[in-house]
Amino acid sequence: MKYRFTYLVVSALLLLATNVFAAGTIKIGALFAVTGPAAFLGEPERNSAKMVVDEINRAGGVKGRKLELVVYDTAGDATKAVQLATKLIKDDKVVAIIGPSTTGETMAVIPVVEREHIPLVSCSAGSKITDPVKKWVFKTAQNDSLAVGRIYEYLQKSKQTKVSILTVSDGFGASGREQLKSQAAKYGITVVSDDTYGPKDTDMTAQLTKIRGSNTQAIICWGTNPGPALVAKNVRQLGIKTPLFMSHGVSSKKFIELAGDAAEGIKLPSGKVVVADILPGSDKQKKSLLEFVKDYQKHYRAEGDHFGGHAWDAVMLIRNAIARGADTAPAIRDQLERTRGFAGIGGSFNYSAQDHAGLGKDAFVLVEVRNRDWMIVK
Amino acid sequence: MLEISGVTQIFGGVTALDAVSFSVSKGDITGVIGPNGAGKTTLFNIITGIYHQTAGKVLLEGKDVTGFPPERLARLAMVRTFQNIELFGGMTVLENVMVGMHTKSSSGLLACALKMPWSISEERRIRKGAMKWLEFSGISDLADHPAGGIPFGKGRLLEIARALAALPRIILMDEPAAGLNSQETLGLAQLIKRIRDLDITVVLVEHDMELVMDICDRIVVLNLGSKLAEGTPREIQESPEVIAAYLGDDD
Amino acid sequence: MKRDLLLFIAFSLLIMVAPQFFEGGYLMNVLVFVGINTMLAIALNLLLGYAGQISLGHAGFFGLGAYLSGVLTTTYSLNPWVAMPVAAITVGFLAGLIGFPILKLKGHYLAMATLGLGIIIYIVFNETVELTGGPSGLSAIPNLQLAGIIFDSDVKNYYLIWGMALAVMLFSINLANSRVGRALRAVHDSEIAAQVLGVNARLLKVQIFALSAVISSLAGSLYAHTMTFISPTSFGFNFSIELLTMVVIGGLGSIYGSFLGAALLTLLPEFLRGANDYDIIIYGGLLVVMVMFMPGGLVRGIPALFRKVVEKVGTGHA
Amino acid sequence: MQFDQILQYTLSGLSTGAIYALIGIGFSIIYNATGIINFAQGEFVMLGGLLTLSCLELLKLPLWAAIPCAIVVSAAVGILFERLAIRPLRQPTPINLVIITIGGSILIRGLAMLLWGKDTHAIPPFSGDEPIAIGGATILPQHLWILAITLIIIIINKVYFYHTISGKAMRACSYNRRAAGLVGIDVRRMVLFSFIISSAMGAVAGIIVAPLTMTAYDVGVMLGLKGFCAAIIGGMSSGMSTVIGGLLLGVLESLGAGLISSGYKDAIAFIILLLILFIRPQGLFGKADSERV
Repeated sequence: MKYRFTYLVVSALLLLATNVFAAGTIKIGALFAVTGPAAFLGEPERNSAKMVVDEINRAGGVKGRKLELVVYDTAGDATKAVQLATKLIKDDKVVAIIGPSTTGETMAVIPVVEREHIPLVSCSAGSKITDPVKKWVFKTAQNDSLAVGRIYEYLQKSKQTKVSILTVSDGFGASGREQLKSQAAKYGITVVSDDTYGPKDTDMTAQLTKIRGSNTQAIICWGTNPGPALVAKNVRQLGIKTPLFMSHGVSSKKFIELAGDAAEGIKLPSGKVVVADILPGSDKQKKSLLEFVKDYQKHYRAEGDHFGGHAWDAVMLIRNAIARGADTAPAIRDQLERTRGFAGIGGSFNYSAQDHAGLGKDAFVLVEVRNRDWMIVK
Repeated sequence: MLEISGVTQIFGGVTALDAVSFSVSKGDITGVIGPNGAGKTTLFNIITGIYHQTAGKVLLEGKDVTGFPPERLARLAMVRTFQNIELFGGMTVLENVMVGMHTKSSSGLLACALKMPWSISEERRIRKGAMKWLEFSGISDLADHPAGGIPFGKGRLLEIARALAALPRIILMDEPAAGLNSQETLGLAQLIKRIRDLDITVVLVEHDMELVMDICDRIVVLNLGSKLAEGTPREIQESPEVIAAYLGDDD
Repeated sequence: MKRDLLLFIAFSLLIMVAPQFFEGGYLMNVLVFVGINTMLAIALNLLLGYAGQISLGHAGFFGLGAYLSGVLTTTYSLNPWVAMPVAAITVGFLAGLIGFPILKLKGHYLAMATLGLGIIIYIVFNETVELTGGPSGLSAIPNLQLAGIIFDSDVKNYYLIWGMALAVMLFSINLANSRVGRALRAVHDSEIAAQVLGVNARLLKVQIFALSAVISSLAGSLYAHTMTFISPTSFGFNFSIELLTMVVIGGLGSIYGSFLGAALLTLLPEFLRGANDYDIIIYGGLLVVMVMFMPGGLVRGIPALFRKVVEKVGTGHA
Repeated sequence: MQFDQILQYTLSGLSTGAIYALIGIGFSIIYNATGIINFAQGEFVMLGGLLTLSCLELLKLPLWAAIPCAIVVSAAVGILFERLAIRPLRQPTPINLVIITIGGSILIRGLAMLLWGKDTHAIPPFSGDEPIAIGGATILPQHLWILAITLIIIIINKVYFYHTISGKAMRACSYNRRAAGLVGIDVRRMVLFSFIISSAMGAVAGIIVAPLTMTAYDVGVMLGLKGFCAAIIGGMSSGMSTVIGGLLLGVLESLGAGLISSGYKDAIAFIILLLILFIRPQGLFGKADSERV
């Protein structure tokens, strides 16, 4: 007990200390699922956010003021996310919040920021976060609908009309499944079979056997590692020749590493970060992308992925808002809404009063795995 | 009062009780004796609804109660005590006896939790009644002690007080003197007689022959699952079969 | 009896004035969750600590309450005050129904069966997408309203939830010290002796199982209306384990222990904020250490420890 | 419905079921020797896979050496677990045992997360990954490995329990611990043995399945629970009934996912668990036993 008391005193002192130093700095909060089932999102996001804030401060801050990033781990839990959002607002007195990592957590946090009038730049993908538009809520992750659109567009072009979908039963998969089903008609596509698998499942041959028995022309799997890698392996095992599509949820080297040879030939919509080096020089994002990849490699000796990119974008968007003269929560919100043509990692952002997602279809490219690397599908 | 007819119990091929029949008359103290493994405790477990016999019937006050669960038998005013006393160790001595009044009270879960007026007055009545039985057994000074920490001999008395609180018409005691010293056994004998004076029928399984011969009105002798003899203490002491099978055995 | 009442009044006063010290701060928000978790821990404790029956599926009942309230008030636009009892009664009824077969099981088997039940409920939340919104969750659940006050801030919710939690506490304290509570504890200590005294152990266990589910469901409803957003992840196996930890750490069979356990486990992450990745280890370690060295929980272990220290100091001086 | 689809469901189910069976037998061995349901059983499955990975990548051992190494280390963790958590327990009531094994499993999982991180890791298959066609269905060489190794383990088990002194002693403990103690069997030693055997078996299950399913610090939870379901169906036997229970569970899951609904696949296992516990708590093939009800 005495121990805890000492701990309390020490942490209270530390808190005081940081407050003293914080004079003149601008505090930004961040909520990421650094542990738990969504750690594959939260970890690169935290890393990227910290990295870019360090870079900004090293370059002298924004308008002479340093940024301070307060990061909390939500473990992917909506309850914790709400508590921590409150903590950021009430105790840390941040002027804006980045994150959370998953759509579920973001939806849970929205009522808090709307009530407390703090701008939130979410790093999660669910379309319903900004549809309908909420005054204080923005997002950097590309909408699922854009990713689905990329795949369907390609299928339409190659005159394929029957698809089977296999989605993971978590927030990411559910949102993808909804979009896959609702957008199909628009592209003249019918969903001939609709299956799910659990995030911890280890064998999807049952679902795939069922799909093999249908007259499908393409299989679309919507999930995040490791499930899709298993699906790829199972598809290979079952000798299924139908083209396999995945979501942007697996557009990282990790997926190729896990699926091995089974990844060859798989196509998926991806943020441009994985193909930054082979983008045409005319691409507006190329500069940001290369810079991000280089920095990430330098800081963490790992490949930066587009999840980290969402956090990078979020910090940069807020930084730019501050650079345009905003240093209070309402001002930052107003300036965010005026963002035009910011070429970030996720795409080119154009926010407006009617659009807090800010990205167009060009945010995604369709890539294919060839020789254990990504190729752009023309 | 209690009638056992043709009770047979077979455990996986082994016959523990073989067509045992006898009856207990109202107001008597009846002893069931027999060497180890005679099936005395099994018989008790059948009578009180803990085991279900393979064959045979149990009649309580003329009513067929074969296969009734223990809680139903308690409502028919039959209670028992156990060989290795089964106290509610996490509760106080008084609370133990208060549980004994379960069948004599009726407040339901909600009434209790919401402290309805009738449940408050009932609670008062339970407490008073329980105290009375503690005094009857001579352990009222321990009322607020945790039951888990009292000496074994007192535990016996507590178990009896708890059973009496249910206001039984018949009480079955499984080796009430086991583990008691001679002083405590004497006290127990007095207590059992006082119980009979309350017009409660007593059936007991016991190894202490002195005690059995002293207090019992009738005795039933079991051996290897069958009834060997039945009669007054004097008759039993003189029965040649019993002497051969049991008393000769220096137990 | 008198002492119990005084203790409760003192505790209630403490709870009611507490907000004066950290008005508006983030701690208020955490304390709201301490209130909800206290209700849940008490619910589980009635079953585990008093009746001696384990459940590893209580997050399921908590979730059922939350989802029933959530769905009834959003899709069917029912008044939250109506939805809450409807949810509680439904959950109680379901628990009663499943209680009969499930409580026939003992010890480890009961643990596994309730665990399975919890997981099945969780899967249903995930899969009935049309009704529950599936893994993406259910949003826009209305706040509770009373006499023109909308319970939408931490301070208001604090009073609302602690009002309920204190009511549940008083209810449980009364119950524990009553005819039914004694019968329960009797079943825990010696089921056979209790039965012989006329306690219908099976029925009693089912009743408590249902009551425990009802309280969990109420906590779930309050959670839904406070958070205004729910998703299945909050009601998974892990949360069932967390509840179990609260009850064990606080002390089995002690209502205030449940409060202590809930408070400690809800506040602990705040102290461990710096040790992000390590908290799972601290968590598991705490469970192991408590069972090994303080099987009676904090509520008994701390006084015992205190006595020991006093004795040591005493003999040291002599 | 085509025949080759059913065949494929069944074959997939059998290989998953073999893993459930191995884990289930691990549960049963400890349960029979000690009366404990070891909730940490699944963690040994995780340890098996991840330790093999470390032996391969860090120690650069060849596969044939990495596997026994991983099994030995897992068994050592099993010993530690028994020594540090189970044996010193002062009040070994069922509830305390449930809680302490749950606590232990969280602890082991947490330590694994620190050691190996949160990523999923792939392990190479034992012998290639060219699909093999059987009728209209296809399986991988690894599936054959799984079935063969499961079979071998079951045979070793049988030999151990029926033809060695310590195996017989362990069986004696499972019938009656007190009596076994009275005839001079060191019961505590047997308890320790049971932990060693079942943790090693869990590790084997984890190792042979990892090339198919990949592995991560948290794979043990679900696999452990499924293994328990298998053991329950088999009536907590440490022999053939649990194997059949596991295979049955695997096939039913696979058929359920293919024919009924893939979303409710996991629910199927637990509904079977509840039904068995409600209707036949002695297991599908067992004789009545008053212990469970």
